[in-house]
Amino acid sequence: MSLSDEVMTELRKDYIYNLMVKGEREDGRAFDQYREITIDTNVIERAEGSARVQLGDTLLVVGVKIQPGAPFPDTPDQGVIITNLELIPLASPVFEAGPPREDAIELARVVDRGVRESGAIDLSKLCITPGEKVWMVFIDVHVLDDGGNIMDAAALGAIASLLTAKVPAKRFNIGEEDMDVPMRDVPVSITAVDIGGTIMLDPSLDEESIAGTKLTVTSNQEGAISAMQKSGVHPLTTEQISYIVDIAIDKAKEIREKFLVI
Amino acid sequence: MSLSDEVMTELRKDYIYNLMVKGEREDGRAFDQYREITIDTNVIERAEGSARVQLGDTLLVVGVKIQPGAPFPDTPDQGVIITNLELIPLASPVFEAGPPREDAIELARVVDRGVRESGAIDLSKLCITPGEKVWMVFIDVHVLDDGGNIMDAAALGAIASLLTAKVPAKRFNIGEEDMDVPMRDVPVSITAVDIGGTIMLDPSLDEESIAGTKLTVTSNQEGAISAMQKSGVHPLTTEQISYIVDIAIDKAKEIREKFLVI
Amino acid sequence: MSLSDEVMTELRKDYIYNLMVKGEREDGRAFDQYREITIDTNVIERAEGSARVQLGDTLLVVGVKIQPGAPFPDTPDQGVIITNLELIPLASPVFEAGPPREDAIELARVVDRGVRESGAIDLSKLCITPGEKVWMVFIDVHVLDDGGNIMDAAALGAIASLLTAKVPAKRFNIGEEDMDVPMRDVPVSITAVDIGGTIMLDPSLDEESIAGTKLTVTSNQEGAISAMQKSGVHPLTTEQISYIVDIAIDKAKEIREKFLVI
Amino acid sequence: MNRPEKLIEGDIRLDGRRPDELRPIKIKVGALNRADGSCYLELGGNKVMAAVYGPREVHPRHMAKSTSAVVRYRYSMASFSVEERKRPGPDRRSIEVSKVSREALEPVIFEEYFPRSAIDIFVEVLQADAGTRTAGINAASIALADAGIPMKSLVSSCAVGKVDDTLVLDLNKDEDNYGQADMPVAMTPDGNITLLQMDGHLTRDEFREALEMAKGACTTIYELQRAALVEKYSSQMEGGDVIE
Amino acid sequence: MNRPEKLIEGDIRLDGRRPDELRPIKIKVGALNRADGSCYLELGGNKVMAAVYGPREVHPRHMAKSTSAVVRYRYSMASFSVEERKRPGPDRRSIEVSKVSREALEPVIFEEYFPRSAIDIFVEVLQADAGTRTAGINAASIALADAGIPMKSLVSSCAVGKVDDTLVLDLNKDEDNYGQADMPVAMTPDGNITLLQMDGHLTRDEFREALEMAKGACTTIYELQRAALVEKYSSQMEGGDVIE
Amino acid sequence: MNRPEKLIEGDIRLDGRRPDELRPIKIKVGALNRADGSCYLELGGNKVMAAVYGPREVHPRHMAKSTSAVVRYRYSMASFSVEERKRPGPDRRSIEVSKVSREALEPVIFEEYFPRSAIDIFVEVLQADAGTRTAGINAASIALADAGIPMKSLVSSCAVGKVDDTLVLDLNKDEDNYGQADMPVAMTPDGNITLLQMDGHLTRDEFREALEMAKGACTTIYELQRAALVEKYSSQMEGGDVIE
Repeated sequence: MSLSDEVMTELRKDYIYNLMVKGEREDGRAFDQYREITIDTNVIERAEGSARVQLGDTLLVVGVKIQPGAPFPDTPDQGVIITNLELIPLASPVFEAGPPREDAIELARVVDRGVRESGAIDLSKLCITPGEKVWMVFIDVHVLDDGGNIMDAAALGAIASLLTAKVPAKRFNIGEEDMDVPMRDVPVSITAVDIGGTIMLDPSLDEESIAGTKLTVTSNQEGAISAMQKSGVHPLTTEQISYIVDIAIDKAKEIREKFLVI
Repeated sequence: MSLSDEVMTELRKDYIYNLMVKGEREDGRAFDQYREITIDTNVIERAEGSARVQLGDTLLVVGVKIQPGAPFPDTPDQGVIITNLELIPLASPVFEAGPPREDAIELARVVDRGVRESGAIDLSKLCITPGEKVWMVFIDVHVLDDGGNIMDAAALGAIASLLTAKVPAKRFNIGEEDMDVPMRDVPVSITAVDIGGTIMLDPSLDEESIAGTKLTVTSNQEGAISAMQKSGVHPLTTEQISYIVDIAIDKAKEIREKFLVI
Repeated sequence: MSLSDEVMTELRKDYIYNLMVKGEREDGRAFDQYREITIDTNVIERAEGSARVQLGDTLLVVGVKIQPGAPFPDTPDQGVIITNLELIPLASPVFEAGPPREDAIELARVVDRGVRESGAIDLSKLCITPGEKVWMVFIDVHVLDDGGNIMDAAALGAIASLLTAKVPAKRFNIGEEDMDVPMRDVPVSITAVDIGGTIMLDPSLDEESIAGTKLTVTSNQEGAISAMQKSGVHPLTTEQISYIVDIAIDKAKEIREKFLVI
Repeated sequence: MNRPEKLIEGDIRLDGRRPDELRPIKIKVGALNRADGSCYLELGGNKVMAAVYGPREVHPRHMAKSTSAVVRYRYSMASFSVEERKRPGPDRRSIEVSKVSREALEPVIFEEYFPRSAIDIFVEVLQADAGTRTAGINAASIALADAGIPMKSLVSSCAVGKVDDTLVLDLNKDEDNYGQADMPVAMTPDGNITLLQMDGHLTRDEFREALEMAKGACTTIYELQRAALVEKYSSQMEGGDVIE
Repeated sequence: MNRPEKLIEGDIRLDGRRPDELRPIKIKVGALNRADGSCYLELGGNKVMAAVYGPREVHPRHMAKSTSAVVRYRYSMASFSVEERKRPGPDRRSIEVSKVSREALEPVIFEEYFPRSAIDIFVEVLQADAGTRTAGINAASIALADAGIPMKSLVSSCAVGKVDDTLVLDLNKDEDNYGQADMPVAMTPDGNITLLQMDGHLTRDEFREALEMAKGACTTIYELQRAALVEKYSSQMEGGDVIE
Repeated sequence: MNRPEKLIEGDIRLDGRRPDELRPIKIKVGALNRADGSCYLELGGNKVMAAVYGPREVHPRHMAKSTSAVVRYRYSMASFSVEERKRPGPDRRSIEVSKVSREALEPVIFEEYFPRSAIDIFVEVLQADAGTRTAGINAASIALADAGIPMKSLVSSCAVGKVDDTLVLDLNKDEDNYGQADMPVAMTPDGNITLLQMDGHLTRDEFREALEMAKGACTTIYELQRAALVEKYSSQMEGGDVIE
C-alpha cells in the first residue's frame, strides 16, 4: 500500500467513525439494516445446485457438487458435507493466490457448521450402503467481489444452493430418479460488528476493516442458535453479545422468510 | 548474474543477430539444419524402455516405466500415458530445484500430446481388464545438459524409448510373455524460432535465448500434423506459421527415416 | 541472533573448550558419563505405548500408535514400522515450523534403523493376513525441550514405549485379546562427540553446538552393532571410531540394564 | 454420454450451428467493483470472469523487472465448473493454459511503461463447455482495456476444430470429446498470431483452411469486444446481472 | 463406544461430576528450559504444553509490524494424542483453533511495547479429551506471564455445553460426541469475552444461562492460574514432573 | 527374485566376485557442457551423473554465510532408475543421503575461500544397483575437482557388507537385499573418515575388519579417480559417450 493509500484509509476510517457517532452509516442504512440482497439459483448447469448471491457490493457464487464416496468411519450411515471457500485474488487486491489461509478456512468452517449443526440436511437419508458408500455433498464458495460480509453471503448462497440442488442418482446409476437434498431446516447467519461500542449488522468492506471484532450468529427456523463465531481481536461484553444474539435471530427470520421460502 | 555476465550475454545476442543478417548461424549450420543427433536405446536396464539423446550440446535420457494401474473413468478400456519432464538444476545454472514450473510443464505436455494425439500408441491394446486394470506408460524425461531445443530432443527420446520398450507382463503375472508396446505411428517434433524475422530450426541455447517465440510442429508418418505449440511472447504471422509447418513436416520425415526406423 | 547473543555463544564455546583441555565438562561429568535419565512409560492414555524421557535438560515424549494397514509389496508377511520425529518450534528457539528438515529426518531415520536393524520387533508376528493386512507400528517422537543429544533420548523413548505397548487387537476386532508388541531385542543408542580431539558421550546442548561431528552407535543385547551414523562435517580417525564403538557398546549395556529391564 | 453417431449432419452440427458459426457470446464489461478492470463473458455454455489488477507493486519483490512490468495470468477452474468435481488449486493443465494465455496478451501490452510493476490478470471459469481458454483470453483482453492498461490493440481468440472430417469453428464439449482436432488461436486485429496450439489430426491443407477460419472468427469476436467496450464507456449503462 | 443411554442421571454426569463442576486441573509453570515461558497443564484427560518465545526478531521479516509486536499462536495435536492416529502437520481445524486462540489472548498483551518484534506462542496437545483449545488458552496465558510479557491480565477459558437438555460445564469426550451443544468461551477477569464459539442447539435463554456459567467457571480457573504463578514466583519451588 | 540359497559359495559371490573385489568402475570427467564441473560414473550396475556449479551467488540470499561458502548437495534418483517407478521429487531417504554425502565432502573443500558464495553439487542416479550414495560421492568428488574448486584432497567412498557371515566389499542389489549388514564409508586419502553409516549386524571385531576393508577399497578407488582426472587434464582426450 502506498503512503497515499494509507492516508486515504485513515481518512475513510475517521469518516465512518464520525458518521457512527452521529448515528449514521456511509450508505445511509440503519445500524440493523442489511444491504440489498439478490439470490439467483441454478446459475451453474454443471453443478447439482448453485446460487449467485449479491449482498451490497459483495458477489459470490456457490456451487454444490454431489457424488458417491466413502463415509467417515465414525458415522458409517451418514452422508458427508465438505465445505470449501477460497479467497481468490480476483476478488480483492488483498487476497493472495495459494492454499487457503486462516481467514478463508475460518469462513469455510463457520459456513460448514451453520449447515451441519442446524441439522439442515438429514444426513441419514444420504446413506447409500452403510459403511461403504454415501453421498458426499461438496459446497464450494467462490467469492468474486469482496464488498464486505462474505460470511453472511456465503451462508445464504450455501443454503440457497442446497434448497434447489438435486442428488444425481441417475447419473451414478444409484437410483431411478434424482432426488432433492433432504433438507429439514433453513439456517441463516447474521454477522454484526462492534465499531466504537456501536453494533452494526452486515458490515460493508470499510466498516469491516475498522471493526475490531465480528460476531456471527446462525439460527434456525425455530429461532434457536445453531452456531456462533467471534472473530477478531477486540473483546465483547456480555451485554453486547446478548444484544447481538437477539437481533440476529430476528433478522435471520426476516431474511429467511423473504429469500429462502422453499 | 553478475554485470559482466550480462554484458557477455548482450554481446552474444548481438553476435548471433548480426550473423543472422548475413545468413549465417554461430555453428555454421543452414537455417533449416539440425545439429548432430545421436540416439542410443536401452541404456537403462531398470526401465522398460529408454533412450539417451544427444542433440548438439543438449543431452537427455528418457526412461519408460510400464506397470498396471486403474484406467481413467472416461476411457475404461484404454491404457494410460503419463509424461513427466523436470528441468533439474544439474542441467543448467538457471534451472531451480522444486516442483516443475510452467516451462517444464509445458514441455512435458507438448511431448505428451505429440505421442498421444498422433495415436502413436494403440491404447486399446494396453487394456488388461476393462474398467479395472490397464497398463500405465510413464514417460520420464531427464534433462542432463541444456544446450537448447530440449523440446525436440525430448520428443525424439520419448518415441525412441517407446519403440524399443517392452510391456513387462511376466513380471506382473499378467501374461506369459512380455510384449512390445503397440506402436502404430512415429511422430516427430520440429521446433523453429523466429529471430528478427528469420526462421531457424533446432535453436541452440543462444538462439533460443534471443528468440521471442518458438513454434513446435509434431507430424506423423503420413505427413499430417498431430500437435502444435507456439511458445513465447512474440507474435507470428500467418505466413511464418505456414512456412514453418511446411518445412517441419519435411524435416520430420527426414529425421524419422534416419533415426527411427523400426 | 543479536550481536550480544553471538558474543555470548563464542564465550560459551571458549569456556567449554578450555574446560575440556583441563579434562572437565561444564556440568562436572566425566567424558564418558551420561546425564541423569528418567523414563516414565504409559504417560499417554490414547497411545498404545508411550514414554516420557528426561535426559539432562532434554525432554521428549514418544507415543506409539498401532493400527492395521497394508504391508509393503516386498514384505507381504511383515508388520510395518514408521518412525517420525519433528523438531517443533516449541522445543527450541532455533527450530522452525513446517515440514521436517534434514536434521529431523536424519534423527527419525536413525531411530528407525536402530529399532528395525536390531530386529527388536519380530515383524513376522505382526502379520494379520499375508499380503493384505498387517499391524503398522507408528513411532512418533515429540521433542519438547532441546537440551542436547535428542538422538539418544529419542531412541530410549522409542524402545521404552515399544516394551510397554499393546497391540490393540480387540479395538479393531482382530483378536480376542490385546497382545504385547513381539519384542526380541533391546537396542540402545549411544552418541559421542569429538571436541578438539577429545571424545565425550551424551553431549549437552552447548557441547553439541561446538562439536564438529557426532557418532551414534546402536548396539543390541549381545553387544553387536545394529546401526551407526556419523553426523557432522568433521572427519574422524579410525582410532576414534574404534574407541567410540567400544565404549558405546559397554555404555549401552549399562543403560539397558538400568532402565530397560523388561 | 456415448459418442453420437454423427456430429454433423447435412452441414448442421448437433447444436444447430453451421460449421463456421460461433456460439452466442455475451459480454459484460466492468462486472466487478474491487478489480481495476473486469469482464464477465459467456461463450455458449462457458461462463468466465476476468479481472485485472495493476499496474501495482510486485509481490514477491524479486519477481519485479527493472525495465518493464511483469504480467501474470492465473487461469483457474471452479471446482463446480465441470461434471466431475475438480479439486481446488492449480493443476498442470491450468498452469499451461495460464502460460500460453499470458503470452497471447503480452504482445499488445505496453509493458515498458510500467517498470517494477505488476499487471495481474485473473480468469475464473465458473462453467466449462470447451473453449474456456479462448473465452478467458477474450474476457481478459476486455478487462485489461477496462482497467485502463495501455494496449496496442485488443486480442481475440477462437478455436477451430475438425469433426466428422469437417472443419468447424468453436467446438462445444461433445465436439471436443469426439472430434478429430482442436486448434485454439488468438490474434490481434491486424492478423498477428499470439496463441497457437493444436492437437489431433490435420493435413497441411486443412491446417491452412483452419487458420483462415480462425482469422474470420477472431474478426467477428473483435467487433463484439469493441462494441461492448464502446457501450460501457459511451453510455455508462447500468448493465444486467452477471451469471444469470 | 456407542452412545450411552443417559449422559446425565439425577444431576450426576457419567464421570461423576455435577453439571457445574469442572474437571481437575493441574498446572506446572515453567515446565521447559529453552522457552522464555512455559506451562504444562492438565484438564481432566487433556495434557497440553504451552511455550512462549519473545519478544524476538520476526522471521520472515516482511511479517513484522512497525508499531506493535506480531503475535503468533500455533496449536498442534501430537499424532498420538487421539484414538485414531493423526497425521502430523496442521489441518484446517488446527488452523482455525490457532486463529481464535490467538485472538483470545491478543487483547491482554501490550503489543505496542514491542514494535517489529514477534511473540510466539506454541501449544502442543499431548493427550486430547475434549476441551483442548480451552486448556491450551489457559496454559498459554500462564506461559505468557512466565515469559514476562507485559499483560493487562490473564485470560481464562472454559466450555459450556448441553447434554440431555441440561447445561453442563467443561464437556468431556463422550459429552462432546453425544451432546447437543458445545460453546467454548474465554474471558478476562473483568468479564470481557475474548473468545466465543458455539455449535449445536441452544435457545436464547439457554445461551444466556450458558454464558453466565462460563463466567463463573472462568473465575475459578483464573484463581488457579494466579495461584500457580504466585507459587512459582514466591517459592521458586522445585516442581514435580511434567506429563506424569 | 526370491532369496538365493547362498549369496557366496566357496569364496565366490553370485556375480563372480571375490569378497574383497569391487565392481567395475567407469569414469568420464567433464561429461556435461553447462555445469562448471561434472563426472559420469558407473559402478557395476549403478549409473550416476554428478555436476557442480560454483562458486556462485547464493539464492535465496538469506542462506549465505559471511565467512565461508555454503555447500549444497542434492542427491536424486530418476523415476526410472529402479524396478518399481519412483515418484519424482525428494523423499526422506534422499534428503538423508544428501545430508551425509554433503558432510562427506565438506571437510576437503576450502569453503572459507568463498564467503557469501554457494557451491552446488547435484547427483542424479540414472540407474540404481545398491551403492548409489558411494558412487555419487565418488563422482561428486571428481566433479568438484573438474570445476576447479580448491580442495585438500579427493574423497573416495565404498561400502562394506556382510553376507552369509562373510564380510564383502561393495554390495550389489541382491547382497544388499538379503545380506546381514551394510556399511557405507567415505574417506580422504590420508585415512580420515568423512562418512560412516551402518545397519544390520556386526560384532566389534567384524566392524574393525570391515573398516580396514573399506580403507583398502577407498585407496583403490582414489587411484581410479586420480587417473581419470589426470587423463582428462593431460590429454584433453575426446572421451567416449556417457550412459552407453
